[in-house]
Amino acid sequence: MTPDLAVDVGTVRLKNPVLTASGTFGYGLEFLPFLKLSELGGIVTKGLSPKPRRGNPPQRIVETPAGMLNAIGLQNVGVDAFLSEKLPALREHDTAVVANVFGETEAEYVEVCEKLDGAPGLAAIELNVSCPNTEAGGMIFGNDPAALARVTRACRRAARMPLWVKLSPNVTDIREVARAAEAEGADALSLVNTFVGMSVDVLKARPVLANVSGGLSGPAIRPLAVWMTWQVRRAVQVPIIGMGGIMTARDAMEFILAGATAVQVGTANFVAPRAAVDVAEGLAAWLTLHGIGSIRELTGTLR
Amino acid sequence: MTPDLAVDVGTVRLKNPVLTASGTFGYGLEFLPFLKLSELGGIVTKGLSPKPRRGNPPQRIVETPAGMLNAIGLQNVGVDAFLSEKLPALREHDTAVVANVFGETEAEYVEVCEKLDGAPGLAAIELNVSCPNTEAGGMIFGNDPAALARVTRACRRAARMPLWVKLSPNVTDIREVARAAEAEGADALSLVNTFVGMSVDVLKARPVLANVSGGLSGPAIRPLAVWMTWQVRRAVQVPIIGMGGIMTARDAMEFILAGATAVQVGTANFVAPRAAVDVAEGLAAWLTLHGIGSIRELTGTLR
Amino acid sequence: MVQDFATPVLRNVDLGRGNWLLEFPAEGVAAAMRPAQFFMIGVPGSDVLLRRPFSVCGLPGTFADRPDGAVQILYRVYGRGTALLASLRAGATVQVLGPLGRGFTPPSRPDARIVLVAGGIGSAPFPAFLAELERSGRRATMIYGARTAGDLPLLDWFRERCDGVSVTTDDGTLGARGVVTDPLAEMLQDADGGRVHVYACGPSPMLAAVAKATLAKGVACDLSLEAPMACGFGVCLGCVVPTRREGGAIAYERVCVEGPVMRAERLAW
Amino acid sequence: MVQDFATPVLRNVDLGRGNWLLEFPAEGVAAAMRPAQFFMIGVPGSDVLLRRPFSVCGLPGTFADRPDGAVQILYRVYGRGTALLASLRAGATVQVLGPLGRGFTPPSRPDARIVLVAGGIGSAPFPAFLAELERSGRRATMIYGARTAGDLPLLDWFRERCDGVSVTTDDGTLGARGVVTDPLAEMLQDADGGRVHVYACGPSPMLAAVAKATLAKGVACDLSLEAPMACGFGVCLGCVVPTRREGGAIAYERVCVEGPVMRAERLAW
Ligand SMILES: Cc1cc2nc3c(=O)[nH]c(=O)nc-3n(C[C@H](O)[C@H](O)[C@H](O)COP(=O)(O)OP(=O)(O)OC[C@H]3O[C@@H](n4cnc5c(N)ncnc54)[C@H](O)[C@@H]3O)c2cc1C
Ligand SMILES: Cc1cc2nc3c(=O)[nH]c(=O)nc-3n(C[C@H](O)[C@H](O)[C@H](O)COP(=O)(O)OP(=O)(O)OC[C@H]3O[C@@H](n4cnc5c(N)ncnc54)[C@H](O)[C@@H]3O)c2cc1C
Ligand SMILES: Cc1cc2nc3c(=O)[nH]c(=O)nc-3n(C[C@H](O)[C@H](O)[C@H](O)COP(=O)(O)O)c2cc1C
Ligand SMILES: Cc1cc2nc3c(=O)[nH]c(=O)nc-3n(C[C@H](O)[C@H](O)[C@H](O)COP(=O)(O)O)c2cc1C
Ligand code: FES
Ligand code: FES
Repeated sequence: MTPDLAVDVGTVRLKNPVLTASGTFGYGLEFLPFLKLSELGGIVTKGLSPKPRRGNPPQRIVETPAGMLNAIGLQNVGVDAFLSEKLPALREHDTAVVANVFGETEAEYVEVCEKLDGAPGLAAIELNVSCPNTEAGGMIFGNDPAALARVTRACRRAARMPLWVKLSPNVTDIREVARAAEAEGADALSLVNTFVGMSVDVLKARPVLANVSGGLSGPAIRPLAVWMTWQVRRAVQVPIIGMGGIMTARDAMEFILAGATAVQVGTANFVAPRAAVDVAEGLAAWLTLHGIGSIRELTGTLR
Repeated sequence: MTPDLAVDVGTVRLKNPVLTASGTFGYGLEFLPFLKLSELGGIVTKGLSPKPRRGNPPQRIVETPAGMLNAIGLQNVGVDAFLSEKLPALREHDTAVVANVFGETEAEYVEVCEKLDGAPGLAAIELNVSCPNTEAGGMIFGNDPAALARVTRACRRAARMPLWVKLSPNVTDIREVARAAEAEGADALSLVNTFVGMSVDVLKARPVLANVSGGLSGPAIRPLAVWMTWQVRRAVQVPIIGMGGIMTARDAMEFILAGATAVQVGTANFVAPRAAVDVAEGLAAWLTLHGIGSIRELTGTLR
Repeated sequence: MVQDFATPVLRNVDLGRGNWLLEFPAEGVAAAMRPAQFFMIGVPGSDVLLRRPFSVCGLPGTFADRPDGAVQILYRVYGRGTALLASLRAGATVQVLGPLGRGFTPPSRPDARIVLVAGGIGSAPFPAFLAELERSGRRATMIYGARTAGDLPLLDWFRERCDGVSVTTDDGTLGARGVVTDPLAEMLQDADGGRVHVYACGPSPMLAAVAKATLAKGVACDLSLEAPMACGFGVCLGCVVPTRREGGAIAYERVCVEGPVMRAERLAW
Repeated sequence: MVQDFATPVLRNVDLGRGNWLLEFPAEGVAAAMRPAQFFMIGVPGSDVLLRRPFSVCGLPGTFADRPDGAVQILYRVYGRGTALLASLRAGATVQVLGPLGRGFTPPSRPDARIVLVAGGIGSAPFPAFLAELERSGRRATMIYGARTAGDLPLLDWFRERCDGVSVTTDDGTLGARGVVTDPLAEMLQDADGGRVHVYACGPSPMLAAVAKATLAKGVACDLSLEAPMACGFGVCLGCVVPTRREGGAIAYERVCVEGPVMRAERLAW
């Protein structure tokens, strides 16, 4: 008996619970030398903005203990090029395509959501709310429950298709922002985005990254992300997509047991291009080994 | 010329900027087989409470990528035994002794501070405010600027000796709590305490730690701690004692350049009992190599 | 006293089924070390941050023909840290802290009947202990259990040196099908309880069962305990076990300092 | 095409002063690989998370007597990742992704005068390139600079294969005291600019100076660039350099995909 890996993130059925995380998988097509996209539950695109963005000046990345900092600055082709160039090619592949969306104002979020809504071959929209709101003094949308509620509400109105909200972990109590997003109609919550950090070039007495700070990802943050998953699980009803430092199926199991319906693999894609497929296959092997029929029997079973 | 490592944390002069972090150095005496306490700028004791505490049931610790989670539960001998048994022995050693203090209520903090205030051989009191306030529904003192202000004010009244406040990093904006502590008379700010995390035993579908969550320390958190040091540096005037994942002199330099007057070495003491001395010696070697007369010339010089 | 030293791996022998014997020079500390004391061992530059605790298995003289000043640990691949150890070849460097903790002490009664109870890799501290007993002309009986026949490292070595080794396996592939407390119960039945001294090492459930069996008969019993450890020298408070204080109050004591060897009656399991 | 494979280290040769030559089998990819293309190389189980980029230095046939299907990288110990590489012995396993990026292409003009400019370890991609040129009967001149005499790995090898190697060192311990752009400027002065084709690899400030010198003379110049990389295959957007678009707008292009070899005039330094 082949184990049943399918999961339902709200109305979005995934053939397995493993997606690739935004910003770590390009637009998906770059991975064709290494894997079939159909081996994945889904892919999440690089964050899309109304217009193409060139991103931050280099140095943009630096390795840290069991992790990395990035300050890519959301370089992307823009929503129009995504719809005209990338999505048609992705449609050829049997996987769920999720568009990650960001803006510097509420209006920008809405603009991108409206353009994406209902696009053939798109399974869901994921809002990246870890962006500074340029209209509100640069405050991060996702770090304030009220601001998060407003942008979620606006996007909910703009898009009828499944809407996932991706939470920032840089908050005192992630349950507050989770509840705010749920109350405004998010169909699922993705967590977590990167933690703000900084690395210093001690020889030059300068920040390593041109942007000074960057987002920490990778195994280093896994214990923090698992804890937030477990906290949010008990605070909301909507499905959770867990992520943060998943390198192996065992790591993914931590999130699934803690309450994540699906997971995303991010930094691991850089370390090993087949990492996400290996995680999915590892979950299948785990089910077989333990004689469990469906991964859904495990979701949230942590005691 | 031997380089000058001395620093002043407010009125507290340290012979070098390296202290050992609370909870990672016992009461200091356990390290005598490995080092002379006089080789250290100072030591910070395990957190002291009004009465001895037996702490949490095991399993209390677990390794995570480039870090560890701990849920010791603040097991300690109590302030009275510290004053009668530990401090007299520590007094024999030429190093700054800092007493780390915690309570479950404001009154407990005050009680411990009053007992410690002016104790001969004690250089400063450090408030650990990462504790749940049992009178306020378990909310963490240090995660709320108003609660932090109240407990700082009360301890400031209770103790005339130097008062350091050790900040929790589990907040949306650490500058807010930093300013609150400064406004209420903290002489210095120590940052950061551990990040809340969790590890799952996937075979048993149980949290690894009996306490479910624990505090993440070690190299994994260094980029986050350096960023917070840099942020707080520009928000307050009082000296900063930086920590989080310092394993080497190079790591310490990140904090010093970002604005820390002194640093604390924590988890590294477990990995190598002489780690803190090695950091201090490494800083001396660094100054010599670069022909810098005093470490104070480097503090906060990050551009 | 306790030292922190870098030392080369002399040999790392695969004993099969995930059991390994690692040998390294430890001149400075070997002479002062007691059986069931332990080392914290780390591999610099690896992705394993904390050192891992391992009982000393062989001290100078324990195993014939081994170089002077070298010691051995017997270990089983369990997780990341032990898998890393198993990947080391001769010449690799390990960072070693030790000797740590309180080891076994031979019974003070000269006529004591010594019974060693080992569960799987829990046999690790017994070679050095047997060698020490032998030197003072004492003998021991052994009960050695495991899940299956392959999980009994050094069995032949023990058979040569003990007054009989009772083997038990969960699956009956060697010795009696069952657990170590079966032969132990038999032994204790006939024996003069006051003369018997049990030394046990193995997984915690086994130790708890051994403790129960010996306490019921008033038999002296020393357990070598396991616990996850961060420091190994008493400062992290991570390795505690619940113990009973006089008056019955529960305390948490450190396996790395107050143990790893503790008297069965002290534990509040 | 690009493959991700685990492979044993065949040799790891210490060339002195922190320069090393690492050899490993790469049967599946060596044939398709171009000089100045690169590998991402990692060491599983180490505390270095991300792989590090290294140009292919030797392809089959580059170095005499090396086994068929083996390739070499020439590297300098710089930080944690390269120190880790240097600690590997023959038999250790490395994880290799490649071939990656766009390599050198010989000049299309058959009468082109080829000038290689290398700064220190930046000489790494030139052996394979020289071997390829040799096979089509072409020769090259080399300018090879470094801080000091010891930092010129494979200098003798280059001397045997080039029409002259001009050496410069910052401290004058070998060749002319100065930097590579000194002899380059001289060469370009007399030369027919349209015939010269410069290939340069080295630290970014050197590449910028070479770009400036060649652009001023209208000389064709290909630079093999460096940048910190996380993925090496175009998805992290971490390795970008500023380039000039038609119309003058600045864009950020990926060194790992659009490079590492880029035409000097494209860069907006
Ligand atoms: C004093 C002492 C002496 C020891 N002597 C030996 C010996 O001689 N030979 C030998 O093979 N082993 C010995 N052990 C056990 C050995 O230390 C562990 O097997 C080892 O630390 C496991 O490390 P790992 O990295 O392989 O597994 P990890 O990846 O650290 O552990 C995997 C899982 O097991 C849990 N875990 C880790 N260690 C323990 C533990 N000790 N008890 C319960 N759960 C744990 C972890 O929380 C984790 O979930 C001894 C332990 C102690 C305390
Ligand atoms: C396409 C390409 C080909 C290369 N080929 C070779 C080669 O053949 N031989 C060789 O020796 N080296 C080569 N390099 C450089 C090599 O990849 C770096 O020296 C190596 O990644 C350093 O890793 P590390 O872990 O030792 O240093 P790290 O510890 O990663 O770096 C130490 C410091 O240097 C910075 N840093 C790291 N890498 C770079 C970089 N590439 N540029 C600028 N700063 C950096 C880091 O931010 C950090 O502050 C190549 C680089 C690229 C991009
Ligand atoms: C280089 C890089 C770029 C990223 N870009 C985005 C992005 O555009 N939008 C977004 O929502 N998250 C982005 N992320 C965050 C990841 O999607 C993910 O939330 C985070 O990296 C944690 O997962 P990981 O530890 O598995 O990498 C990026 C992460 C990295 C490392
Ligand atoms: C086992 C352990 C126990 C700790 N106990 C305390 C404590 O009692 N009081 C306190 O303020 N901080 C305590 N800390 C936090 C450390 O003092 C320090 O803030 C933190 O570990 C980050 O530094 P590091 O990464 O160098 O360990 C403890 C940390 C560890 C690992
Ligand atoms: S292992 Fe740290 S106190 Fe025992
Ligand atoms: S290294 Fe990732 S895009 Fe170039």
